[in-house]
Amino acid sequence: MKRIAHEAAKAAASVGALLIAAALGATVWSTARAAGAAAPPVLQSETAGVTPFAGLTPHELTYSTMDGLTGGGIRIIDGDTAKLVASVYSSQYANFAWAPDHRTLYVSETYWTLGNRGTREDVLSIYGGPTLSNEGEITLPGRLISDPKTHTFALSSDGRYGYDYSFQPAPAVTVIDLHSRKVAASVEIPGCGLVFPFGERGFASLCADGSLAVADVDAQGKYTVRRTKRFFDVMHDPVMDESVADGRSGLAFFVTYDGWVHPVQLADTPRFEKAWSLEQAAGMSAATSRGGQITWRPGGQVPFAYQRSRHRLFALMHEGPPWSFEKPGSEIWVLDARSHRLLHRWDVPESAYLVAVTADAHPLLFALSQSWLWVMDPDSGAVLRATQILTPGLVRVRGE
Amino acid sequence: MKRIAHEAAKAAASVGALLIAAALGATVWSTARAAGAAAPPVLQSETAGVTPFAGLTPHELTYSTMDGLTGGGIRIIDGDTAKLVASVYSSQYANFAWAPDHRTLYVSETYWTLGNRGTREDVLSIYGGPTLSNEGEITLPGRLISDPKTHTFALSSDGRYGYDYSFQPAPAVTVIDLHSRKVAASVEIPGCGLVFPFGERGFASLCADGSLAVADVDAQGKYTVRRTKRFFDVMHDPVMDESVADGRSGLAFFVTYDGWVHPVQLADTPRFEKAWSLEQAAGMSAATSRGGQITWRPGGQVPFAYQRSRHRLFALMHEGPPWSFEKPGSEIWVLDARSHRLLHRWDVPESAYLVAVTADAHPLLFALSQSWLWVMDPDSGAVLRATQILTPGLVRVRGE
Amino acid sequence: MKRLDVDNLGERLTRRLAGRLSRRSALARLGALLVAAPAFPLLPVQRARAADAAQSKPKGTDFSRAAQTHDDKACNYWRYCGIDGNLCSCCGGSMHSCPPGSQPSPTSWIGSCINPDDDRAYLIAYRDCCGAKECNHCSCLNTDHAMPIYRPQANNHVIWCFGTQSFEYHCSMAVLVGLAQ
Amino acid sequence: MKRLDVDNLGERLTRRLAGRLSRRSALARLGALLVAAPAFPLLPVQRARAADAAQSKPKGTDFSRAAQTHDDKACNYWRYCGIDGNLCSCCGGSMHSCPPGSQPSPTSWIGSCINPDDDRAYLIAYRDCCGAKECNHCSCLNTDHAMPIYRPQANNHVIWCFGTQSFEYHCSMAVLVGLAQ
Repeated sequence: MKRIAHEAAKAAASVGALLIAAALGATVWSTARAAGAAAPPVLQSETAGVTPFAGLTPHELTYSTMDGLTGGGIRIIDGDTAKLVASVYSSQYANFAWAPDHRTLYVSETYWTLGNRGTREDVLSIYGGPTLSNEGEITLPGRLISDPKTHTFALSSDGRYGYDYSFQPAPAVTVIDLHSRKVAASVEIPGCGLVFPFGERGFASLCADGSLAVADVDAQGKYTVRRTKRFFDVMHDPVMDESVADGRSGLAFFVTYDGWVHPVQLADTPRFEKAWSLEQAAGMSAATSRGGQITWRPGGQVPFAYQRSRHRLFALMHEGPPWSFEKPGSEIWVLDARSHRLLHRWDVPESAYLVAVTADAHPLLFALSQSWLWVMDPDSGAVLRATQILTPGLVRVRGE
Repeated sequence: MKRIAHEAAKAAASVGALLIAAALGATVWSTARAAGAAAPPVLQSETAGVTPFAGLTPHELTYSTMDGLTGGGIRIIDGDTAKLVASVYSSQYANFAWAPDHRTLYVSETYWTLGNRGTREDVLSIYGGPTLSNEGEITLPGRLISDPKTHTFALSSDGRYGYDYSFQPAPAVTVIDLHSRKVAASVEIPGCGLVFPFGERGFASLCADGSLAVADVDAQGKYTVRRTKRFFDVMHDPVMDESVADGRSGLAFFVTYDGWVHPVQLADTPRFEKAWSLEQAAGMSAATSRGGQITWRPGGQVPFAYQRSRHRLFALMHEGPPWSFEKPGSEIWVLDARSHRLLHRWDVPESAYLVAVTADAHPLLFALSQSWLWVMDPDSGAVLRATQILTPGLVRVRGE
Repeated sequence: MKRLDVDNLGERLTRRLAGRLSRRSALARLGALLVAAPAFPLLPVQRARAADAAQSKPKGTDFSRAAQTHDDKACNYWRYCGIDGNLCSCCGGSMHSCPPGSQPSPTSWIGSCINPDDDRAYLIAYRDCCGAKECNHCSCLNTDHAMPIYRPQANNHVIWCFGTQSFEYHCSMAVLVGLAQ
Repeated sequence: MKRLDVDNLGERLTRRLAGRLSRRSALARLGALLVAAPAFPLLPVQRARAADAAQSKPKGTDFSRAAQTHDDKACNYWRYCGIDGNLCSCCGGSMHSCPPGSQPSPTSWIGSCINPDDDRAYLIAYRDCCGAKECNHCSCLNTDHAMPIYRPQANNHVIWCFGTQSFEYHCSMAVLVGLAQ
């Protein structure tokens, strides 16, 4: 009787679920019948509402689902319980960022009036309020539509401006005034792409010739774009789109396919520091793209995370040949970004495509594979908990 | 060295794929180097185009993907090769039907201008031409949005009219003139739902009191709706939404949760034939919804298929208690719909949620699980071939 | 069988919850104040469905014999006898609270389930939370007394997002309405 | 290294295919007549990308050493050295023909791959078919000489559906453009 077996399995599963629920302090509903007592009281009727959202907590991770089949969507998972906390709708190929209040979520996204056709609408959607509900949209002049890229959308560190990278296919950065909810400027960045905000209103972009474009604005709101020197060799060892930048301090780490870290202090006149090698930091020879060398290399979808307070750079690393910069990491390397030393090499349970670290005093490390989120201790490498996820696109944690 | 092992696995997989490709007559590209001959000629440049679509063939299956995460879409698979032939975009919660020319596909679907919000638009989208491309939309006054249900959309057998069930939440049937591409009428069917076309312009609907609503139209295009007698007990043993109806002959088989088949000849005055039991046809006692009886019962998502030429009814059957009418089938029962006899009981490799049978002289039987399509011989039960699919919603084959 | 007095349902639903309900309920009350209070019953179809649910006394189903009252994140929790979809309890909400980012629909279908702790049958409103993409956690398909779609008042395949800003299905709640008998 | 004369590419692409190509090519030619002929190269960015591809001589990559020339439904088919996405050959199309229900984009990025049969490097246009939902068959991620997105002419993460009715990505073709050297 398959049915009986099935029921038994279900019962066993529910016992397991109960134990987990109890362990995590989840509310357990029970109208336990007192032995030998009077009939239990009739359960009372309930009203339906929405669980309040008090803002992203320091240990919560926000991720967007990968495009294509799942068609977008943004989810918040509590790193302390590995449970889903909230979900926000988005189009596919969306990007998103939290305001400094940790309560307002901006989503850069694109719709067509008839799904895949009709009139195109590029918008910056605003979610917030007590239940993280939609609070309207700001119409954008255009957007890049691509696989997920962290640096296609960012806010100024004070949360006053949004910067959205557009490619139509002419490259530009749309500057959005989030107070007035209006597009403030559309800044052309010919030959460049992506956006890394710095200071109050400035931003930089990476350029196809190996330089940076630096945009600054005058008192009238007019942007001027200048190019820096070339600081990397784009044809032989380009810096990755998914480099890391700390918007607060303006410190960026542009990391190349071969694992060279270019620290750049973003400013009107950027300060380029000497590049150092992830592999040399581990006592190995530097990686090269020549001769098919198999060595440890950075790779994945979001392969780097930076913890400002302790100057630590986390990198997803794999053993592979040149041009393997999208292979997921079998290890997370923990590096001191000041001393250029490798501190730890942590194994991940399953090759990871994305990595993130929280910014608080008791940080959590997140490693994301195609279908699992692993919550880890950044200091011991221990896997604290895990949950199944939809294929992730981008990740954001609360900045402090 | 994991990399090497991975490459070896890939190579082995490609050899397998090659054998399959060759067996199926797929084009094999090769510029085989003649031993000891001159240098091979330089490969010539190519143009890009679209593979023509000459119409749905008798052995092709069209299925929509289940809603929610995959977000809709319609796919055509060739039953003779188990390969994907074509894909058509759709919204989630769409229904679709082929015109009698087997070349024009109508998709009943709903969009919002901003994905999940904005202005709602209910449309009948038209796909056709030499490459199955979009040929425009007819705006509808409303639609039911629900999990997939076969009988929410159908064409008249001559392909002149489309019938779309609407629930807003008042129930109505929208009649669409497909020649003029205009909505011809919106017919209210209070207390009833779904649509089963018959004759030139008539349709029937199932009603919540156990009767049928029959709609007929006068020369001025005005519809009149009448109720028949109650022919089933809706509270204790309702007929399933996913009963089968042959639009050409107007013969419907309304099947109840307990497996009672009510044959009805749809017409202005429907002819109700005596109900027979699937379980009695197999020599068992009739199923009942009382007392928690465990017996063979019909169930699944699209649990029935009818082959008009041989009067055969195919039913997905499982062993289960009352109210298990959505459990998938572990067997396909093949029944003679005239003699009410069970002809065969075929095992399926994996419990099946949907079943379909082609209408040609050498029919194929399709069984669909959550992630597999099994192509079977309806006369021997043999599994001929299989392919992985996205979770299926609805299925349609070519009517003959 | 005594037919339910559906006209009292609205009043019962607007009553304050009893004090013994948990902290989570307090949150839910707060949530209810933040969105429009659930207008229930609003539609004629909802009266019909409550009557349906009370009529079909859910004695002795396969589900009810295996149901438990401890874990609202498992498909066999007693209230879920007729639920089809993702449990909001697994999506950041509860049995009567939508996860942040979604909204409760004022419409729903109504089933009745037996609580094994007191052997009473209760009316349960299966109310969808709408607006966010499908949650995809704790997907359950229980069909006790679920009716076909041509009897929508007791059907769990309709996307019950009428009256909200969005028809995007996220998850399903199982809100306790009252005694069925 | 000789730089490619990109101005001749358009002419080359409009030339008839050599007679020895297969029956499938005949279908593709028909398909090409039915849709607008692929206007190539149209954009300044495309000239730049062809120049890029010719410059980055694809010698001795891990991919090229393991590539084969028999099976265009496998990720290690020689032309796919820089493809990211679903192979149109597995979706009802071919390496240069979109499946029915989708349209070829007139824009693309260009890579160069070595054909192991003649050891020559060819320019390959990775052209997306757009309009239908993602095909989800034969998903490949090969990154030989793929550049970051700030160098879009050689980037496979951009959805290359500019110039078609729809930006919905369905699958990717690997159209042979000509010799890279």
